[in-house]
This record gives sequence, structure tokens and C-alpha cells, in this order.
Amino acid sequence: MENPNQVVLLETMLLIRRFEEKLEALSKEPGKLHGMMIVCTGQEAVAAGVSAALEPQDVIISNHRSHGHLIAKGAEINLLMAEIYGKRTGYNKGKSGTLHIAVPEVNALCTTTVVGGGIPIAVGTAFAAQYENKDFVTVCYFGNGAADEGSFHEALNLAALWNLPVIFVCENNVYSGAQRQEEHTRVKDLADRAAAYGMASQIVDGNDVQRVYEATAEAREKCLAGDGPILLEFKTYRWGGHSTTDHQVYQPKEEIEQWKQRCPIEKLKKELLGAGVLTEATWQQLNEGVMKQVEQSVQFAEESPWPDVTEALEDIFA
Amino acid sequence: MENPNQVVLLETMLLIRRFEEKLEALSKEPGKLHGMMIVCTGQEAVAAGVSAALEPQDVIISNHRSHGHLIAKGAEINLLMAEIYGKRTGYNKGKSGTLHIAVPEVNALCTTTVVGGGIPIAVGTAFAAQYENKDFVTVCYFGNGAADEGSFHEALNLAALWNLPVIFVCENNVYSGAQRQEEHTRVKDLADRAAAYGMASQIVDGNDVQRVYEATAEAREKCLAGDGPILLEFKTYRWGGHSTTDHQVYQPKEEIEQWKQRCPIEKLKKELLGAGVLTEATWQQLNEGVMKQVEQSVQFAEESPWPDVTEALEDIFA
Amino acid sequence: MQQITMGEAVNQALREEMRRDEQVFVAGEGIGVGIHSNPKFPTFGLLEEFGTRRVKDTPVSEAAIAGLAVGASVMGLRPVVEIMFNPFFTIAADQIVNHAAKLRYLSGGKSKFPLVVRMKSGSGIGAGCQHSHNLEAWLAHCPGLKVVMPGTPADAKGLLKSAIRDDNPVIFIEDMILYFVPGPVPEEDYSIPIGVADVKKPGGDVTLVTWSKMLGAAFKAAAKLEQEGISVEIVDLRTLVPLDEETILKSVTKTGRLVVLHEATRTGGFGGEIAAVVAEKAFAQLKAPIKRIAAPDIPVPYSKPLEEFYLPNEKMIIESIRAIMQSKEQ
Amino acid sequence: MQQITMGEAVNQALREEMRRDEQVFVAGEGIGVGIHSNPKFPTFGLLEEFGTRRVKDTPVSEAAIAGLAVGASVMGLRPVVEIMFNPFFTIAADQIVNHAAKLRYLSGGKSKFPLVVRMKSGSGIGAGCQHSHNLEAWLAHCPGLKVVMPGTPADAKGLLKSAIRDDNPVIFIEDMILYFVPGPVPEEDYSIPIGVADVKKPGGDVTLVTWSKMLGAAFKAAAKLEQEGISVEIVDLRTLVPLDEETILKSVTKTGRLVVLHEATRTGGFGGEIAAVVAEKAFAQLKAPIKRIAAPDIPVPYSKPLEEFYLPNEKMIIESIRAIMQSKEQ
Ligand SMILES: Cc1ncc(C[n+]2csc(CCOP(=O)(O)OP(=O)(O)O)c2C)c(N)n1
Ligand SMILES: Cc1ncc(C[n+]2csc(CCOP(=O)(O)OP(=O)(O)O)c2C)c(N)n1
Ligand SMILES: [Mg+2]
Ligand SMILES: [Mg+2]
Repeated sequence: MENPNQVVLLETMLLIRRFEEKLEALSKEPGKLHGMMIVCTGQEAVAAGVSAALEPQDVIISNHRSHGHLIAKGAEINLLMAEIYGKRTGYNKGKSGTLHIAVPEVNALCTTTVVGGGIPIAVGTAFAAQYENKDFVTVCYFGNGAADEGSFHEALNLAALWNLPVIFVCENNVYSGAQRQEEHTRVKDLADRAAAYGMASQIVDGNDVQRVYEATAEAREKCLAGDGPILLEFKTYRWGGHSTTDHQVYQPKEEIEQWKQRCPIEKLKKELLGAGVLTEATWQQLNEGVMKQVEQSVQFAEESPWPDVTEALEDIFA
Repeated sequence: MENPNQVVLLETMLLIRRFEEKLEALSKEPGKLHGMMIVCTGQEAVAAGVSAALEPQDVIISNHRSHGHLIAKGAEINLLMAEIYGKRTGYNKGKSGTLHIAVPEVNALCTTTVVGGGIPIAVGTAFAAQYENKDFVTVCYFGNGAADEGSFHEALNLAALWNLPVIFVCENNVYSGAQRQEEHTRVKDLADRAAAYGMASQIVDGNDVQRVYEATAEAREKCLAGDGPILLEFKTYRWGGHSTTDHQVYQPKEEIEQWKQRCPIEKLKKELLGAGVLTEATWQQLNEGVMKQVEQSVQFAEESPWPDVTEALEDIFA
Repeated sequence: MQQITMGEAVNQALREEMRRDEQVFVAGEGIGVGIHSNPKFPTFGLLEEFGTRRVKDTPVSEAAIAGLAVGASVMGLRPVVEIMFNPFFTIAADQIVNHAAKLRYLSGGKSKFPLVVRMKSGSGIGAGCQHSHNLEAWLAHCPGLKVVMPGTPADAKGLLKSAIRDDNPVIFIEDMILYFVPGPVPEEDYSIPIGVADVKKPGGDVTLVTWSKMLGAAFKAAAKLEQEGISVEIVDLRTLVPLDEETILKSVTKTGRLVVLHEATRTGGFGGEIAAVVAEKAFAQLKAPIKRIAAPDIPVPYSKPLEEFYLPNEKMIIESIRAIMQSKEQ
Repeated sequence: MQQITMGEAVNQALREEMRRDEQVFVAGEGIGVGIHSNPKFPTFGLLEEFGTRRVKDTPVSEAAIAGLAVGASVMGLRPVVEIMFNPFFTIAADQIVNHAAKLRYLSGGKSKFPLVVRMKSGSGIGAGCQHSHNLEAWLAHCPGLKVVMPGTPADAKGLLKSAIRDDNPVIFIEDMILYFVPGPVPEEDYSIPIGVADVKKPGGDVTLVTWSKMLGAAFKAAAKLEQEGISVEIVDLRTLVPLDEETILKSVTKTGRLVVLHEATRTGGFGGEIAAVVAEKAFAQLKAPIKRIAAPDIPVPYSKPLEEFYLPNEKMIIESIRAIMQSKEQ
């Protein structure tokens, strides 16, 4: 596989960042959004790097912190934003909201806010690839906290037993709600859990988009060659609280600052500036373009109609 | 800890063996027993060796294949047999039957036939020891099949995180229902799963009662010293089918024969004969004594009254 | 017509649908190689006919089994998975309730989940309350699921075919005792629509609504009552969701009396739903109190006499019906 | 009298019981250090007062949390564990249903399991159907469990105390919206018995049985109807199991009319149980059809107008009651 276009990677991360920042801001404006928001600020490299290694036919299964995953896989932010607003024009007609947006258009087939709930589902989508002998992989995103759920265990064991083409992506952002990793498990590296199923694994710097891309691309090739599954642990950090209603009393300010020094976007930006691929001017352009897109998505969402209340009764049975 | 009396160990194993053989025979006599029977023939060394290392205050949590565990912990076979018959005089007044006999009298507090269901409960009983700073351990028995349930994962992680005094006993008898271990997981040694929780583990020959005893005694000491929990994997074999209604089409005859060569009772008997601790005559005595006990338990059960049907409505709320 | 048991009927339905549609596969614990090698068991011989690609033995991992079905179905396969016994549904419940049932709605109708979950249920097998615990009322109280619970071999076969062809998650609950009870089943290909109750015996005095194993006791009681001059109409629900209110209301409108009979425990059982529908929509037609006959509010006990006591029986049905026939018209 | 919210009332009950009885401990996700540091949340400040021995933060492992409670309670401790949201009960369900509820019975009455499982429930929080899904009917259909679902801060406090002191597994369901609604709560130590419904407002024309959050809408509708000359008696169930049939039947005997109101979806909801009890035991007193008012059979949608549409409201209550007042007496 060829290296992805670095500027496109940067732009993807930037789009995710600005989208999430906007949501944080909107969540503070009373009456704008319904419910709390869960954003992935600081973790953009995981979504961007993973999706850069994927093809359109590849499936992703996502969790409560999904916006980055969806954007990186190609979801349109207008339709995402409208969904988050609860508007009829949203990807799921407002039925889903921020926590479980499905975007079948880009094969983001199941997003679940039940922690760990998506992992067994990924076994099913991967099984379909094997059953029909099709060339696609499933990427299953979940957090460090989810790795303690029973569903993780059952699913990884079954995936390994059947040799399924699935890449389990553990996005280790240090926290599970208000708990630090060392407060929810004694193991340091969750990647080590793969051995309990006879599965391969790898630990990767989740703030280095290029490393994320490479690990995923390699894992994908293995899966397609019939040597899957694999567990990838991406070490990263959640800059904000768990959600926009989090009081963040437990999260040390210095820790946040340290991780901000390792911003995945700044890192790539510096590299590209250094390599002459990017100039300050093109960076400004990029940023402005992205900001504009985000503003437009808000406008689209705000101008979109609400669903008619009786639409609540639709879409239950096929 | 002092070595246990070897003759007592032998007698315990023999009692379990004859009890289970009797149940198998009874299950073939129409109209005697209600439902299928699940017996532990061939696995006696695990129960006997484990319990030899335990004190009365130690708690055991057992599973569907419980008779051996209960007998070794000190349950009276009359009351067990009566329970299996469904009689009022049984340990649980006939409400439980063979699959979930609780014997609080010997701290066999919860027996469950939900595969893996007892493992989280053991976390709770062990937590009580820690909470009240009491000197007892919990032994949690489960099979190789149970190690694939999500409950195993959640429970072991929590036990390790909190450093609880619990010995997880994986009785690996090769099969889970009709599935061989290699058909339900890719890992060879289930003990390896402990590493996924930062927990200690050990693999032990489950047909060598002395080794079982030693491993348990050592584990118990560690737990009491605050260095628990631990996962012990005892390698053993289920001579019979999963239950008495099993057609055993999947279980190779040669394999059964091979394992019968490694009979835990024969092994100890030979050793004790060799060491002069046992003679053929005392062995005969032992065997006859045990057979008589078992026959008496059947008589006790058969002569015991049925519960009155309205007793079905009792014992639901305290 | 062939006389086969419900176990055999389910087996035929599975075979015929697997032959018809390559997208159908089965998975579960002991589905392929099991401890029982008995032609009266639903999955008997499937492995031999369809091989390991389509007949998947799984580890003891109910959440993974259910998740497998959810994921495979959204890709267009048609999984028919087995949760061995109804109480083990609890372990698969998150996948079934929060995922299978909700994900289509959450997608705004974009995705579909054509999966079937088969579960064994029912008392009478001497296995106690962790194997026998009828939870159909739970499943019926979960929007997004269809719930089918047949009482005869013919219904089981026809309904399972519909379930497999349905584009929605269908819970298919099989009573274990019925696996061994024979009945007539058409030889030709047929299916029975989900959501349609069946008047198994017409009658004029009282409507007896029931489903699954209790159908047998209903028939016996009705035969005895007939001799006393009381004519019982037996409505076999067959499908709990969607509920065929029309058939129930039509019958009650005719008879003016309703008895609901189920094996599950009384409090919170699905009998309450039937009673409520009738007390709201056919109140004016009712001539007598609505009676529910159900198991007492206890776990299924093991001891044979206690387990027999647990199960609602013919005598209770007869007494209940006699009582409401005597109760003064309002 | 102090005016506090249900969140604060639960907090007081937990504190007072933990002070009173060393055997009581709390465990759950974010129970000690959580993402919210808000005095209106039930576990606010417990860690500070009682320390890490008695306030146990757990990993995201619902089955382990419930198993912890089962095991600790059989040893004589009194665990009060939290399952964060009602739908996550599915992950703990095996422990609660097959173990907490059944193990005493299976022991022949030898063991007891004095545990409390607290769960948040209810729509209106904009989190969608995997957080909001009222499953109280499931729990009420599981022999061996008591099920409590308070509608006011005072009831919550008094009932939680009884739940903690009860020797049986008690499921205690708290509506999240009510965490923030204040009400009068006695300052002194008191408890409210489990299993006793409360006539929250006497009335002569129609009995309105409800529980939890819907109590608010019931009050509003009753006030409006009063102006039309329709006198509504509001029976707040408070406890679903054991069900206080007596209070319900007494009220219906007086009024002759029954409306049941709950937030959970209609089909299979606990409203069916109430309707069935009344249609059997107070049939002769009924002057009109029994009405159920409940959410439609859909998952809780996210979009604000859709989520509002989901929740039964004042208007529906008023219209239902008007309708049954007009329906001809039989
Ligand atoms: C089954 C379940 N239990 C609890 C929760 C509440 N909850 C939402 S997110 C979360 C923490 C998850 O942590 P992690 O998996 O590391 O993902 P992150 O939020 O860090 O991205 C919890 C406990 C839930 N949504 N589902
Ligand atoms: C949750 C659950 N799933 C399935 C079963 C059916 N079942 C009973 S025993 C068993 C196999 C268990 O194997 P293992 O844990 O190795 O114990 P063994 O029978 O070998 O002693 C199965 C699948 C069950 N009782 N509980
Ligand atoms: Mg995390
Ligand atoms: Mg085994």
C-alpha cells in the first residue's frame, strides 16, 4: 500500500478537531443541543490514521466517541451535525443523535453507546466477509474501559478461534469515565490481552498518525491474507472530560498540558512544514476551509426541519 | 501446612467415585431420578486435593459438575442424594436437585449451573473476607468451557484489581459439552489468561491429588497474606459424557482409555500400597465402607418423603 | 400427512430454508456436534448436510453468539442462532435488546437485521430454574423484536420459515417437551405468517387464549368442559409480537368471557397484556371477570412433584372456566 | 421540612444507612470518583465521608458488579450496587435474574441475599434509547426480586432505607429527571415499607394508577380535570413487587374506573398486570373500560420533539379520563 497523502491526513484531523470544538462550544449555548456531547479532541490521529488505511468497502463499528471515526471514514459533516441537532436531515433522521450514529453509506454500520457492545457485532460483520469470501475487513473501535467488559472477552476469543478478518482497535485514552487505566485494571498494556486468545497484537503511538496508518495497513493486509484478527492498542489521550457535562475534578491539569504538547495535529503540521510540503499560508487555508465547512454544517443543521413527531413511530420494523 | 492424611484423600476420592457411579447407574433405571445427571468421574483428585488444603471457614463456589466439590468440602452424601432425588430431606428440600446444590453448612454457598455464573459471585464472597478482614479464602470452581464466558473476564479483572483472596480453579477436563478445548479457544493453557489481568497462575496435573493439594495450599497462603488472587488450571479428564444423556459420539474411545490409565485413584492407591501405608486388605475395607455409605444414601433418599407440593411456594423471600 | 414432532419440524424448516437460501446459516453451542445425537433435536444432522461453513459450533459465549447474529445480519446474511436455554438469554440480552432490536431504529431505517434467535424453554425437564424459566414476556416488552412461540409441529415449521425470511429480528421460543410430541405436518413447502393467531378450536361460551405447551392442557380441559355443556374457543396466540388483537377481540366479542393461560409465572406475565387489551377494547362485551391461569410466582422447582405443581394444569383450567361461567353477568 | 430533590434524598438515605450499619457498602461505575461532582447526584460525597473501603469504584463490568453484590450479600454484607442505566441491566441480568433472585430458593431457604441494585431510568435526558429504556416490567416478572420505583424524594428516601434493610434482593429504579425535582422530605429518620402503594390524591370518579416520573403528569391532569368536575384518585404504586393489590382494588371499588399510566412502552408493560388484576378481582365494580396510557412501542428517540412525543403527557391523560367518564356504564 502506498503512503496516504499527508496533507489530506492533516486536513482530516483538523476537520475532526474543529467539528468537536464546535460541538463543545455549542453545548455551552443553552437550548442548542439536546443532551451532553462526547467528543474526541486530542485523539484525531487514531481515526484519521486508521481510515487512511481502509477502503470504502471496509466496515467500521464505532462507540460513543464516534464523530472522528465517522468523519475519517467519509461521513459528511452536514448530515452528522444535523443528526446531532436531532433534525430530519441527519443521517438517522434524528433518531440516533450524537451517541449512536450509523452511516451505512460509508460502511459505518453500527455505532453503539453501550460500552463494549460493538465488539461482538464486529465478529458478525467479519464473519460475513469470511462466509462470502469477500475482500473487506472490519475495524472495531473501543476504549480502554470497554476492554473490561465481558463482551470484549467473548468476542475476541471467537474472532481468534475462527480467524476472522477483524482489526480490534483499542483507543486507549488513559481514562474510562473518571477512572484512570490503573484504577480499572492491573495490566499496563491492554494489547497484552490478545495473548489470552492466541491473537496477535501491537502497541502503537496513537498520536502519530503515520504510525497509526502503518499499523492499520499492515493489519489489514494480514486480515485479507487470512491471518487475522489482530488487536491494536493506540495510546492516546482525551483532552477534555468524558463528556461536556464532566466536571473534570479528577483529571490533572498538568497531564492535559503534557499531552497537548503531543498534539497529533501539531506534530504532523510541524513535519510537513519542515519537509516543505506545507507552508504557513497553505496551513491557514486548510484551517479556514475546515472552519468554513464546520460553520456550514451548523447552518445546515439549524436550518433543517425537525422531524414530524409521528416519524417517531417509523423505522422500527423493515 | 502439614501434608494431609493420604488415606483420607484416597477415601474422599473413592467416595466421590462410587457416588457418581451410583448416580450413573440410577439414571439408567427408569423412574428413579428426575432429569439428567452430571457427574465428575475421573476428576476426583481436583475436588479432593483442593478441599484438603481448605479450612471449614473457606468458601467454595461450584458449578454444574459439583458433587465432588461438595463431598470433598464435607457435605453429607445422604443429604446430597436426597436432594438429587428431589426429596424433602435433601440439602435444599428438593428445590435444587443435582445442578445447583448449596450446602451452606460447609460454606459451599453458591452452586450454579449457568456456565461461568459463579465466577463473579466468588469475587463477592472474597470481597467480604477483605472487607471484614477475615481469614478465609474463596475457591471458585469452573470448567475450561466457562473460561470463554464474559463473566470470567469481568470477574478475574476485578479480583486482580482489588487483590481479593480468591483461588480461581479451572478444572480443565478437555471438553466443554461436545467441544474439545481446541474447538472452543485457540489458547492451549487457560492459565495463560491470568496474565491479561496481572494475576498469578499455575498449571497443575489435576489427576495427581498431592500436586493439587500443594498448589491449593500455596495459593491459599498467598491469598491470606494479601497476595491473591490466583488462577489454577488443573488438567484432568471427564471419563464419561457431559451428562448421562450424552451420546458421546464425539469422544474417542482410545482417549478415554488413555486417561483411565491415569486414574487419580489408582495412582494414589499404587503409591500408598508401595509405601506400605495401605494394604490390599485395608483397600478392600475402604472400598466396602464407601460402597456401603453410598448404598445407605440411596436408601435414605428413597425412604425420605417427597416435599408437600405447597412447599414449592416457600423459601422465595426471607 | 407426516406425523412428526416439533423438534423434527424445526429441523425440517432449518434444512429447507438452508437449502433455499445460501445466506442462511446456523450457529450456537452444540449446534453441529452436540452431546445429543437424536433426530428429535432441531439441529440433528445439519452439520452432515451443510458442513462447517454454514453450521457453526461456538464456544460457551452467549453475548458473542448474539453479536455474531447482529453483525452478520446487517451484512445481509440470515443468521439463525441458538441460545440454548431461555434463562441464558440474560447473557445475550444486551446484544438482543440494545442492539438487534434498536439498531435499525437508530439508523433511521437504513439498516436491517434479519436474524432469528432460537431458544429452548419450558419446565418439565427436571433441570431446575436456571434452565427452565419462561421469559417470553420480557422479549414481548422490547420494541423492535418479533416474538414467536409455537404450540404445534406444523406451526413451528411454518412460523420458523417466516421468521427466517423476515427482515427483522425474530425470537423463536421452542418448548422442550414439545420436541417429542408428534403432530401432523404438511409435506409440501408452506409458511405461516407471523402475527396471526389461530383459533385451534371454535367455541361459543368462553375464549381461552394460550400459546406453546399449554395448548395441550387447553385441549384436554376444553374436551372435558364440552361434556358439561361449556363450549370453549381456544385461541392459540402463536405470535406474541405483533399481537393479533383482532382474533382475540373477535372471539371475546362472541363468547363474552376470557381466560388467559400461560406457563410463565403470573406477575408480569404476558397474560396481563391480553387481559388489558380485552378490558380496554372489548369491555362492553365482557360478561364475567377475566381470569389468568399461570405458574405461581416462584422459580421452577426441581423435585418432580413440585415441578408438576408449578405447571398450570387441566384441573385449574376447568375450575377457572366453571367459575366464570357461574359468575353473574354484569 | 427540608425541600430536596430525589437525587439528594437518595444520597441522604445512603449516608444514613451507611452510618447506621457497617455492613452496608456501595459499589459501581463512578460511584466514588465520577465525572459529575454535583450534590444532586445520589452518590455525591460518599467517598469523602466513607472512604475507599466502603465506596467502591468498579471497572465497566456490569456482570462483575452484580456478582459482587450476590457474593458479598450471601456473606452477610449489605451491598448497594449501581447499574448506571437501566438498559445496562441487560449485562448484569444473568447475575440478577438467575442468581440474586433464585439462589435463596435454590438453597431451600437456607441462604439470603440482602442486596440492593440501584438503576437510573427514564427518558427526557437526550441520550437516546441505549440509555433510556424503562425495563421495570422485566424485573417485576422475575420471582425473587422486589421492585421499587419511587416518584417523590420522600418516598425515595424512605423506600431506599427499607430496601437496604430488607433481607432480599431489591431493585431500586430512579428516574433521572426526578433527581432534580425538589419536594418535602422529613428531617427525622423514617422508612417506608416496601409493598405499600400510596393514595397521593383522593378522588371519587376514576382511579389513576401510576409510578415514578409519571406522577407529575398525573397531578397536573388531575388538577385540570377537577375543574371540569371529574375527581381523580391518584394511586402511586411505589413498589411494583410485591404489588399492593388491596389499595388498587379498594380505590377501583370506590371509583369504578381505572386508568393505568406508565412511561415504559405499552406492549408487555406493567400496566397490563394492573389491568389484569382489576379485570379479575374488581370486575363487578367496573363501570368503564380500563385504559392504559404508556409510551408507544418504539425505542426512545433522540431528537427533542420525538423524545417529547415518546413520553405520555398530561393531555393524553385528560383525554383518556374524559373518554372513560363518557363511556356508558355497563
Ligand atoms: C455498558 C455500559 N456501561 C457503562 C456505560 C457508561 N459509560 C459511558 S462511556 C464510559 C467509559 C468508557 O471508557 P472507554 O471505553 O475507555 O472509552 P472513552 O470514553 O475513554 O472513549 C462509561 C462507563 C455505558 N455507556 N455502557
Ligand atoms: C450460560 C450457559 N450456557 C450454556 C450452558 C449449557 N452447558 C452446560 S455445561 C456446558 C459445558 C461446560 O463446559 P465446562 O465449563 O468445561 O465444564 P464441564 O462440563 O466440562 O465440567 C454447557 C455449554 C449452560 N449451562 N450455561
Ligand atoms: Mg478511554
Ligand atoms: Mg470442561
